[in-house]
Amino acid sequence: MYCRITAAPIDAAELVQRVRANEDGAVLLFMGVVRNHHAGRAVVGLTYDAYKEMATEKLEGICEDVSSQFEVGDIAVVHRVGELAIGEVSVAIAVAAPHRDAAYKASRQLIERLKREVPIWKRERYANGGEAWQEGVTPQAPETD
Amino acid sequence: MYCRITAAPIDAAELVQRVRANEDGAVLLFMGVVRNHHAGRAVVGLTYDAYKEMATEKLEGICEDVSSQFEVGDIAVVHRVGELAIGEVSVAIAVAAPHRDAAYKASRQLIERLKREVPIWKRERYANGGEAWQEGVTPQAPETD
Amino acid sequence: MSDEVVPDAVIQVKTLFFAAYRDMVGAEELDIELPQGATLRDVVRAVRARPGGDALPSNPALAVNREYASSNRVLENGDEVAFIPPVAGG
Amino acid sequence: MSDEVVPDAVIQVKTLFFAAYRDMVGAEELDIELPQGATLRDVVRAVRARPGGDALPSNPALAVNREYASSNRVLENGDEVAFIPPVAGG
Repeated sequence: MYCRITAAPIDAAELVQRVRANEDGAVLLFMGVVRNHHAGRAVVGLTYDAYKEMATEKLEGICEDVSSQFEVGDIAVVHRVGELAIGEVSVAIAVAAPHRDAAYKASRQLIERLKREVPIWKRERYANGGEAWQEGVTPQAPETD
Repeated sequence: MYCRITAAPIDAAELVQRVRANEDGAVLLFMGVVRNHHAGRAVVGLTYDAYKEMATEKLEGICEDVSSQFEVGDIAVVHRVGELAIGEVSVAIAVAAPHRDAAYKASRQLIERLKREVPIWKRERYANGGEAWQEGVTPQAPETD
Repeated sequence: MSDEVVPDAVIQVKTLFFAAYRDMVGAEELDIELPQGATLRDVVRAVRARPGGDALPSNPALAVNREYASSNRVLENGDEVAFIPPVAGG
Repeated sequence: MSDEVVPDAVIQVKTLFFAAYRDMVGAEELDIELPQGATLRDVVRAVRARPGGDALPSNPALAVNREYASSNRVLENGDEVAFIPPVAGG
């Protein structure tokens, strides 16, 4: 298991090598990439902020949950912070598994939970010069005790 | 769209670069990898055979179907033939899409249809020295006219 | 020079064998002669009558010119007929 | 030297602000003093009473020592309290 928040460009090939083992018949690599549009506006780049320590711990917890739920081998998740240009990888999730069904299900659940739970934020930089924090998802607090 | 049957090692990073465009926020790379076991037997490698021309055409048809069904950008599918060792990539499917949901659905459908429809075969080489063609799926002929 | 079917006219098709079927037939490809109007079923029968051919299933998956086809498909001279074992890519 | 709660005892917590909340508060972190027994609700009230703090929602998501926590959570001296805007990773 390998979870990181990093300001350095993400080396996806390295993540794939990191997770693959000889028991695994499937490796799935998801990459979130900065795209040139959002909600109908032309975007020239994104700036990511994170609560780095908590985000790393949250990612580790999510990886543990997902590992216990699906028959997967190893998982690696890396999320980038700082200023990213169009086409740069903002997040990469590599999952290795003996069989592909578990790899697909685990990968999907990892990215969905990352987007709902992990304290990371993105600021859009628009072609017209403006900037704005993208609206996000309010993470759920635990039940009141 | 890029569909190939090849005897050369698959360069997955190149496939990712090939499909990604500035409109895409998600890139999904599936890799089938030769694993060291199957149905309880220790495997030391696989030998793939293909009806190369038909397999390429079938892959192109499947990519067109999937493209028309999901909002994806570009798709690349490469399947290896010949002798592969444990850990080598036998098939790589790269899908780029504006949004991740379409990328996951398209990728999954591509590999499922590839396994059911494309004329490719694998021969397992066992640790104890034996070899056998792996049992497969009988492709469906069109309805009798 | 008439349009009538000449009774003893023949066509030739190229048959292809892959994977387990290649091992059974002992050949990658065979040219097979058939009477005009022959179907895929007739090709299978002709191949199965050859040495080793009876190891093939009597109703294998088949492709004509790289498209899956059903066994009542009528063949034309020069068609490429592939015997397709159960597929196992991925 | 008794176990009784000293009425005017105070604790200090470190508050952290990210993304839009950092822009509102104009700070990455602030040390906040609170009476012993104070809850997360009290921290939010204290921060919102500061200049710019009223731009924060009255019931933001919060984490204590890097775990999401509900607003009735009682704080201890030295806790790290993060104000978490709606998340948007990926």
